[in-house]
Amino acid sequence: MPSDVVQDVTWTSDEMMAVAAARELSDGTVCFVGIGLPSTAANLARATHAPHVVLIYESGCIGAKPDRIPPSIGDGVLSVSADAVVGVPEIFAYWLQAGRIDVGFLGAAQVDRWGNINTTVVGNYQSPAVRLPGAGGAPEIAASCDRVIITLRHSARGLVEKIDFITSLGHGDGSGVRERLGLPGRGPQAIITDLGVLRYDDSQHQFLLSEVHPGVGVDDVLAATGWPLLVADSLHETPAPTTSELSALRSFTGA
Amino acid sequence: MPSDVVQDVTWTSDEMMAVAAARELSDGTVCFVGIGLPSTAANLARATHAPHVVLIYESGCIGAKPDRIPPSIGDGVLSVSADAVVGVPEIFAYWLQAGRIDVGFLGAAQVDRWGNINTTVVGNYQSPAVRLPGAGGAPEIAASCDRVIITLRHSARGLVEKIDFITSLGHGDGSGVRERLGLPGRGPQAIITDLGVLRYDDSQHQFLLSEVHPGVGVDDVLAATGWPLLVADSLHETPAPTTSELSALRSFTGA
Amino acid sequence: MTKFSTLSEAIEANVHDGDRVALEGFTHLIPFAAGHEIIRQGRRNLTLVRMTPDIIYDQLIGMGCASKLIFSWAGNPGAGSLHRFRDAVEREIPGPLAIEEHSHAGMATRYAASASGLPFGILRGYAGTDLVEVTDNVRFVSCPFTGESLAAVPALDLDVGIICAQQADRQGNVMLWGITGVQKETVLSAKRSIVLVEEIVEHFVPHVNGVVLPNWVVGTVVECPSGSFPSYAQDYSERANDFYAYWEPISRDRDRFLAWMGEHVLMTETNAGFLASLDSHLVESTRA
Amino acid sequence: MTKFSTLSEAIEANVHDGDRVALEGFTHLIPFAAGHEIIRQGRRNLTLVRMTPDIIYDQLIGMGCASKLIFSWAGNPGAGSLHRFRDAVEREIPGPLAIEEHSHAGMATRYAASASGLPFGILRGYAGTDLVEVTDNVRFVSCPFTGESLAAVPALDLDVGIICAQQADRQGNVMLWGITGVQKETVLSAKRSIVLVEEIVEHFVPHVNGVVLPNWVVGTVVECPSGSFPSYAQDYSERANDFYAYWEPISRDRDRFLAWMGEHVLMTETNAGFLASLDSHLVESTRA
Repeated sequence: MPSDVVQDVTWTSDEMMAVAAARELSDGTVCFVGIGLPSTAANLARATHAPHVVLIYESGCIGAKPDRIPPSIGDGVLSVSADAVVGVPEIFAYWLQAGRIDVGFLGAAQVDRWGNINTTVVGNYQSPAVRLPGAGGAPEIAASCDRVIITLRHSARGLVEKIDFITSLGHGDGSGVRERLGLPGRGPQAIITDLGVLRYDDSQHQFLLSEVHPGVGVDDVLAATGWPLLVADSLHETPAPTTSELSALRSFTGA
Repeated sequence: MPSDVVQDVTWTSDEMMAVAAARELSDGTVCFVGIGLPSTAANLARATHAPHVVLIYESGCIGAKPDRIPPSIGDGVLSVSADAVVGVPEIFAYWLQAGRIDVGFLGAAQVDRWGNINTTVVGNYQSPAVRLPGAGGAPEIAASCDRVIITLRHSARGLVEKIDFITSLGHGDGSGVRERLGLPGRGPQAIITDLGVLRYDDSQHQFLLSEVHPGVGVDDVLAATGWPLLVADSLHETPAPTTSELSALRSFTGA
Repeated sequence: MTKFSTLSEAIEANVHDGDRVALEGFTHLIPFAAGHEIIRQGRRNLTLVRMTPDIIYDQLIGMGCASKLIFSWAGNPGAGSLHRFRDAVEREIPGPLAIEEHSHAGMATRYAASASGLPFGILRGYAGTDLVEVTDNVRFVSCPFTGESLAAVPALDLDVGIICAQQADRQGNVMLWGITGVQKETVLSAKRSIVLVEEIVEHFVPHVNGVVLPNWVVGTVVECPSGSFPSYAQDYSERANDFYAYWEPISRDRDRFLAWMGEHVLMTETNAGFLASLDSHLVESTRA
Repeated sequence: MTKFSTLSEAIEANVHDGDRVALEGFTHLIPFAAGHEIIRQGRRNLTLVRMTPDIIYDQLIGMGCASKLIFSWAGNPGAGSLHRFRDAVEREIPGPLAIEEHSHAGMATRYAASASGLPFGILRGYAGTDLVEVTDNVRFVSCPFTGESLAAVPALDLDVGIICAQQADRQGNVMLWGITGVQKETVLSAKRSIVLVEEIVEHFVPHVNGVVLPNWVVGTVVECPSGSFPSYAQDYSERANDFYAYWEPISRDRDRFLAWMGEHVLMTETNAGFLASLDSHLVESTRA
């Protein structure tokens, strides 16, 4: 896909993560976007290889075309540039729940090998060690988008053996819980971190290490993962960011 | 109420009916309006004694201020003059069902002494003698508006002992069915015809003849009613249309 | 993504015998031209869906296209009965017509449920009416919090949803405004959709009360000026109120109806041809 | 019919100790000034409701106004945690805060149910999540047609709904546009409502994506320019993004928080006073 790879340009691991996330979106993909890395990645895709990617923000903006990365999901640049602005009840009912969205990006404080996500609490729910923001749109994004891409920085505190609270269901315990519950979407398909990319393997029923970013060793990834991470047969190195990807990304972020 | 009554002006019984219906609306009343006589009556009220009556059309027009009687409930003059235009699902859910409407006007092919309405069939449902248009918005207007005013021309075919089909529930058989069903509105309170006005009597649990229009005898009304109509103690003659009522009405209808 | 095509191609490709089809429109933006084309192409056994079936449904029923009607109010607004509909229900002419009827609130709830991808919707409605007795598609559920009984109606999933709108742009996005009824829900409830537009524009000028349907939920767009005649498209045309009165005696007499349909629909090939076949007084002065 | 009043009169008359109150706004049009006035008037034991409680809810919680929070996402968007909220949940400072949490879709469904006068709403949601375990207000119902299990959530009936809007007219009608979130539902779900507007105009110029609330569903209108600062009112102001970052260290330290609230909220009497008390770089360049 990227043709103008130049290895002598330096980039940060966060930039690599954003570029890897952007590459998941093919042109025309309809994408439910949260703020932060997902918004950056989706806008990067739109600025590079996927000019017709459709960005949907939970604030009700459909087909937003921001000329800068919005600092919030309700930024004025989103509503002004959108094809349509609808109320929040409608965006969740007519657009997300009805199964019209191809890709949902979700962040995570904790994620497990089945892509179940915790953004609610660290520790016990009733007396938490750390109270996190909570669910937001994530439970239904995880249920109803055709596929989900999870992004977070790689650490054994984030990619854990067992999450403290299931805010958003991934693949449960890998035994087909999505099918039993009749969830419309296929669930998390990729976990993109600053070290590599994990992909869900339907036969092994868990996420496998599928790509390592340039300069990252497989052992680095395994050490930063809180469960015994399996490595895919197809493991390969992520192509480095291209100059056009980096310049587009940096034009957004002001870096 | 009417002060400038002049008996030497002639008017039709349909005009008397429209005027009587208009007088049911006090200023500021929020009114769900169907096409035909209800629309005429509500606009007449707005043009005379109730300038702030709020007209809501099931097409989604809230606060419509038409300068002529619209020939349909979805006329362009309604949307252009409205305070707000909303979708049809919203007008029924957020506005009617939520109990925000004071008065609903309903027509009827058949009505009984309890104000139950048939607009579906004459005869048997499966093989009808006359197939009528059906329910439209009426069942929920009858359930949810604070009060309902029924308008129809007076005949023993229309005001019947037993209606062939309950399209919209009035007071059932007078035994408190509205309360048992938990309906939010008080149900039909007046039946306005070209001969007089019937009002629902809570102690006698049925409609009583309450007003006769000028020139109409009580016997005329009883003969044109398909059930043994009781006469209210307070029976009186409807004040004749005033010149201002008639001129406003005729300016709408082009008569 | 939106396809652009002619009206005849759009109907040919999307509307099949036996389909469940809605040509929606709440007085405004009623897709008459699409109904005429369905008649020309001789579709049969359609389940027709509409809150307010009016003249175009009278025509479809009278011409034998439909075997079932799902609706809440069937009439010629302001003018009288739909005589072809009545002949079908009262006397099985030209054949039996199964009916499933609801209230407007129930139909709107059904469209909204389908647009939301839910199997059913709830409303406070139907209670104490005989409508409940004549269909299996009104049931009651209890609120799991208060115990209150509420009506439940199934989602109104469509094979084909057909609407009119004022404009499409060259990317196939659609915009409509004015009274928007259940037009959005009709497209979102349908497997396949056809939108007849007054014109195709380079770029939209955003419009008060405008509803935009993005091209990735729109099936086929047909440029078809006055495709809603005798209904109207706000800012493009006025409603041809005379036509509704004119229709009453035609509809009343089946032979006259068949002759009229032959002359004005079957013998014409396009909406422009249909409009040209009418007495000019019916058409003139309806363009805004 | 709408009353017009000052902000302090509106809060005094409408917000009582123990009420269930929503100050809604989805990034856009957040009624900060109303929250400040509630703090000034020392309300206690409020049940605060909001999809996205942010800085103003952090302030209300930190100042001890709330005993319960019903919400779906509590954070300082783009900047970090709500530390006063966290201190209340993690350490009962300044007192215990009961929480009831949902997903956005669930909260939106609850608002829509209440605006619709229904006791509950349904959605395809919550399935397989632990949210179901920690509240009694998510239950499941079976579709009476298909048997599918769907989540049910109760209507979010409010004592008081508070929003910002761009304009009211002299008749007390309200108009807002841009991102409209659940603003309409907040007013329609509430027994009493307060709308803070940027200005009162003679007549509305109808606006693309405009939502109009007629005066007969609006409680009290307060003219309060920049009442949404540091949030924004489209076409009147820009979001003060710096303020959200500026808040993070203030919120983190309870003493610093209390000093800031004293200086900028308790010691000021109006929203204009509040704005004037801030460093000018936080306020300037936010007027559009």
